[in-house]
Amino acid sequence: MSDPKIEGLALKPGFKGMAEDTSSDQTMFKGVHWGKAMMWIFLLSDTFIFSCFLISYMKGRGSTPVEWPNPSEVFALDAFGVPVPLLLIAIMTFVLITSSGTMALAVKYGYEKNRKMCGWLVLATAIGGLTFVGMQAFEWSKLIHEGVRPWENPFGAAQFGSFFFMITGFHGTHVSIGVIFLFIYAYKVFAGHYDSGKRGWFTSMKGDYVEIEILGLYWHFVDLVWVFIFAFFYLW
Amino acid sequence: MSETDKQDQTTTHKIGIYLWIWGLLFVLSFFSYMVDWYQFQGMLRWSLILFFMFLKAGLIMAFFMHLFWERYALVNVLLWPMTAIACFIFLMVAEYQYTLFTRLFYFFVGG
Amino acid sequence: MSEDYNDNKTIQAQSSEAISGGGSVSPDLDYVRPAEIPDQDLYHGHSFLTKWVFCQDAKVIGVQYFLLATFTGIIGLILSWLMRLQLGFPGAAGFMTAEHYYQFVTMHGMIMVVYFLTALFLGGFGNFLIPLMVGARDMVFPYLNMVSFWSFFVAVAVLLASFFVPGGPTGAGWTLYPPQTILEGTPGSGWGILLMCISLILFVAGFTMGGLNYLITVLQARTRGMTLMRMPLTVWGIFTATVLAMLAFPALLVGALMMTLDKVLQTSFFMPTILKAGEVLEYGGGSPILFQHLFWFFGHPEVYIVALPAFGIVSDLISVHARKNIFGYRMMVWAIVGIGALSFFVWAHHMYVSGMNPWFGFFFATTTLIIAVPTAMKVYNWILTLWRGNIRMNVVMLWCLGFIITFVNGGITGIFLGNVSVDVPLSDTYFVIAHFHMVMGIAPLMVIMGAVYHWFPLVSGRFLDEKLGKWHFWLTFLGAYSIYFPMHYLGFIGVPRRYFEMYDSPYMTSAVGMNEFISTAAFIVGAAQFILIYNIIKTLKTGKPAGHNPWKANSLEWLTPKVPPEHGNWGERLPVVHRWPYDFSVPGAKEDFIPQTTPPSEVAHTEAEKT
Amino acid sequence: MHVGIILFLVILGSVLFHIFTPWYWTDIASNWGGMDDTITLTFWVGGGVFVAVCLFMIYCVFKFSYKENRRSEYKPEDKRLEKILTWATTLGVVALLAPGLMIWNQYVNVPKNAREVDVMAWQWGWQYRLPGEDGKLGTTKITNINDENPFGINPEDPFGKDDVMIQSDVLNLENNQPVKILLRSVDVLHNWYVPQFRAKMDAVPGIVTYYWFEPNKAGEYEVLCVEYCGVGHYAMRGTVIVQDNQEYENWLKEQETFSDLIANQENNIEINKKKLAKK
Repeated sequence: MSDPKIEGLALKPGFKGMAEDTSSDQTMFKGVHWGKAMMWIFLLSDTFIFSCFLISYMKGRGSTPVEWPNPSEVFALDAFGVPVPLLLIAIMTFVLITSSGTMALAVKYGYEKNRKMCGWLVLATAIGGLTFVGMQAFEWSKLIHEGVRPWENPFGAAQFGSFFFMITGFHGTHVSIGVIFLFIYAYKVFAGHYDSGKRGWFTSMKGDYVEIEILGLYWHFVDLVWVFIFAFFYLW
Repeated sequence: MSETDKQDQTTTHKIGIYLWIWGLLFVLSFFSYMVDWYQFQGMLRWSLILFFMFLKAGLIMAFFMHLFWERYALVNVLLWPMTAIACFIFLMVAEYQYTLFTRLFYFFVGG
Repeated sequence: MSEDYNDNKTIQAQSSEAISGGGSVSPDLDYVRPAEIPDQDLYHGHSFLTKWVFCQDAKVIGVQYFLLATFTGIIGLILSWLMRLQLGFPGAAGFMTAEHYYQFVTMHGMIMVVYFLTALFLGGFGNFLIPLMVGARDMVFPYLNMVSFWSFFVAVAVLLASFFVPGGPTGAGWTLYPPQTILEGTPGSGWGILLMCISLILFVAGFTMGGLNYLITVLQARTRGMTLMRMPLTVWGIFTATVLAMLAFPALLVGALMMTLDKVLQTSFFMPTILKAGEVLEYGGGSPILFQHLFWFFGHPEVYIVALPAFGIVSDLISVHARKNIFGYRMMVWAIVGIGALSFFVWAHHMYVSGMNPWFGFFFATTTLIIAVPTAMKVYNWILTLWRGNIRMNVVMLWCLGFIITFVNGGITGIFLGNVSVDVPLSDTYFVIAHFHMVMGIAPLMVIMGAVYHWFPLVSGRFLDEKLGKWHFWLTFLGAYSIYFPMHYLGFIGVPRRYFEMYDSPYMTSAVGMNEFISTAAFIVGAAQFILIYNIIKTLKTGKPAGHNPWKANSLEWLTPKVPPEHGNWGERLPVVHRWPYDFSVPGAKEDFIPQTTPPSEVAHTEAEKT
Repeated sequence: MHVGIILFLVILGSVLFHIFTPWYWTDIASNWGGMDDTITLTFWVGGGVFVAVCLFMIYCVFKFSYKENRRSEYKPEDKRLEKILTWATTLGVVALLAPGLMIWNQYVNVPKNAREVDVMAWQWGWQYRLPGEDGKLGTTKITNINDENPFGINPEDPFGKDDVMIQSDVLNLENNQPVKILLRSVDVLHNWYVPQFRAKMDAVPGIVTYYWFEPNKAGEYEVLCVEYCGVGHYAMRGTVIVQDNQEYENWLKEQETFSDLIANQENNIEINKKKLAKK
């Protein structure tokens, strides 16, 4: 968040501040909680995973001489008898962004120690995530029903099915893990673990609302990845 | 100085900014959906897709993930490694074009 | 806790004072900024299980990593013996079929690179040394650290289990190039490759947990006064290597996952249309070269994941035992960081003749040869550290000298292979084998051995036996050098790698004699390693007690209140750092070393200086 | 003391080994002498650095061995020295890189007059296809491969009809005539390599890769597979015979073309039908 205050050190903004932070003792990321720094580095690593997936997808799609199915048609859904392109995907995007927004507010209220608000917003985020996973399951079953398999598909290049199931599956796994943690954290917020500083489950560290921000980072990252999947998989 | 005391010093941001960004994300998503709806093709489609994508990604990272308010030390550590990915993407574009070329030339076109 | 820190002098940011300030003795520099992070709460184990097995103490986890990695390393060693037996004396081992040979080659490579060297340097030395050297009580997430080790344990178990499944372990070569990896005709193309992929994925998951710990400990949990530019180069090496690992292992993970899907679900990520035994397989449209790109996007940083910790550790060993500050510390740090960053832009120099876009050759040859510059600078700085030093000729220094010779040798042959058109005749021959064994096999091994002799007194409180150590060194160094130096010349005649038998090609018959010699040397070198094991066992019982800071080193790990350090490392109060770790032989100081914790005002001066 | 001597002997031994080694590259038989020259250059530069660095280290070992009452020099940095060394190294690297890149530029640009050879690899063997009168190879498809069409030539492709097919692992090449090797694999990775020609490239299933060389010494050479391709890898050999123009032309005339093969097969069928009818 905003610049923390640190005893004995005047924090400067911008690149000058960066040079001083880097050359100072004790910490490089001034005022950043260990867990938050860890989540950021983990997300960086995870970014590389998703980048490798998407790069492989690009290479696979680009180098096949067989025609690639048109996602706009494949993912169309009948609404009142009219096929609407990418309808479900649009709704999924809407849901995920909604949950991202509630998460951002949950973090804000967490820092303000507004236990009730924070808890309800985390819960709302969890429900949003759950809806997303549900719709993804629906989309998968629809495609499987139409004969799309990881090893083949009736619309064109076989790699379409492979990459689709692998990449959305990997993203869906991330969402599912996120949902589980969101429910756990919602419980922990309501139970007041972050107000009382109750020690966590895996760790010997005391509970603190910064954990909501850490969870928030993860959840926004899941949303971020979806932005790229949406652009490259459904719009390309 | 315990963890909790320290957190008291952290300022939070006005709710307005979050709502603004939230709204913007909806609007941008709607626009990128419209790219498909109106079936833009070619370079126009690509530039629009990428433009909306990076704008959305940037907004999420900058405001929802608070990167805009973080100190440069953290921001730079997170963004510089992306050059390796950029290099990977760039080279793989060249690679898939080459692969596609040999496939088309030797297996379909010939001569 | 924080009441220990009662400095309340006026602010004078140590940070703006740039690096080290080594050797300057001005009393107002005694001030160190107060603590900005609270002291760490630690979970202290009570039972045997929580103290020694599921332990959260980084030092114990380091030793666990070390032992398990060494165990897999010994398996790798035995596999190499079997390979050399076949190459030097074909048919001497009756059971050795081509299938077995290729399985041994593959498992030897994979074990040595990933499960031995990476685990040993980062998991072993990283865990033990990072918290001690930066002045932390432990890693920042001790629980995660413990899970990291046990994931590694499961990964190793899965890997070794593949020896016992139908078809045996995979024999696809450690690079696991598809399509042959998962097709009949390659040993272990069923269960073997599947277990290999699963084991790699587990390893990456476990390593990520450990890696996050190392990074955050270095970045966010240093003690007061410990700036990044006051860290020992060991920490710099391990830190940068961990950064590389965090960013490179994802590519391996993705590659392994896609390969698993190709195997299990018949997807065609890497599989084009294939005609096998007259039948067209159910694959089509995939790209084998994509796997090679993913593999080497991981694989090249992996080389530096092994090399950078070795660079760092050897710098410290040379400095301590030459009683001289490391020459050009800042250059050394920037070289480590620069090599690490560049390593992400050179991967396809492993693929010059792979059939990729031929124009990549220009790009990758250039970036590859750029790396030669910072690497050469490091070599110069090591020998310039010896120059006008006061070199203790003990076993540790011997390993360092051995490292320099083997590393320079391997580095030079790297310039052959990195320079695209020179690589064309040499790639896929024994020249490559000789090169990478010299540069990332023997050279890092020399450092590991040096580090074992150097830090054993800290881990156990006793010295290893010097005489046995010298036997160990000379047998290993001379033996290994005589294995790999002549091997380059086999590559020149054109002997290809991964040949089970040479048959009777004219230029290969001349290799027979050399192969016998190399194999004999390999048996001796391998056996020599057991001297170390004997030495350790013997020393644990009867070794000479080392006492406090036996090498008269400066860095924090030797300055713990107890030797060996206990859980929490520092007793009541954390150390406060006043200088870089290389203040050896400072002019005017009484002793020839000034520990990092000695404030400028407390440095003992010689008589002449005082008057 | 003895440490320095032994290490010195190791370096001396390395140099002597290099000078007197009986194991060195085979006599070159192609136009890629530039590769050998670059290797020699790299040996001079790199070997020089290796010897210099090691000898300097050994000198330090002799000169600065531990003495109780001696102090090391205290000199953390020497900007000037570091700068000189950096630039000298950069210069050396550029000197090695430049010829390397120039030769690579020749390697990837095939001369116009190069004759194409389609090298088809499988587990574990080789066969070859040469363009016929039209000088062009027909397109291929793996799924076309069968007993009647061993190379998988597209039957509709007019360029493929007169392709010369050599269903054996022996390939004849004309001396002093550049050839463009087009590599194709039907199953896994392979690599068609003749040590005397220096050049190599992987055969990758799914795409066609290439390289070129100009044989300049008549004789018979062994072909090796140098990309690991399964248990039979080490036994996957072939032969190249480089011969003069006249001999080569004679050999070429004897070879069967794709249309010959089809005609023969139809012939065979006719004969067999007649045989059957007689019975």
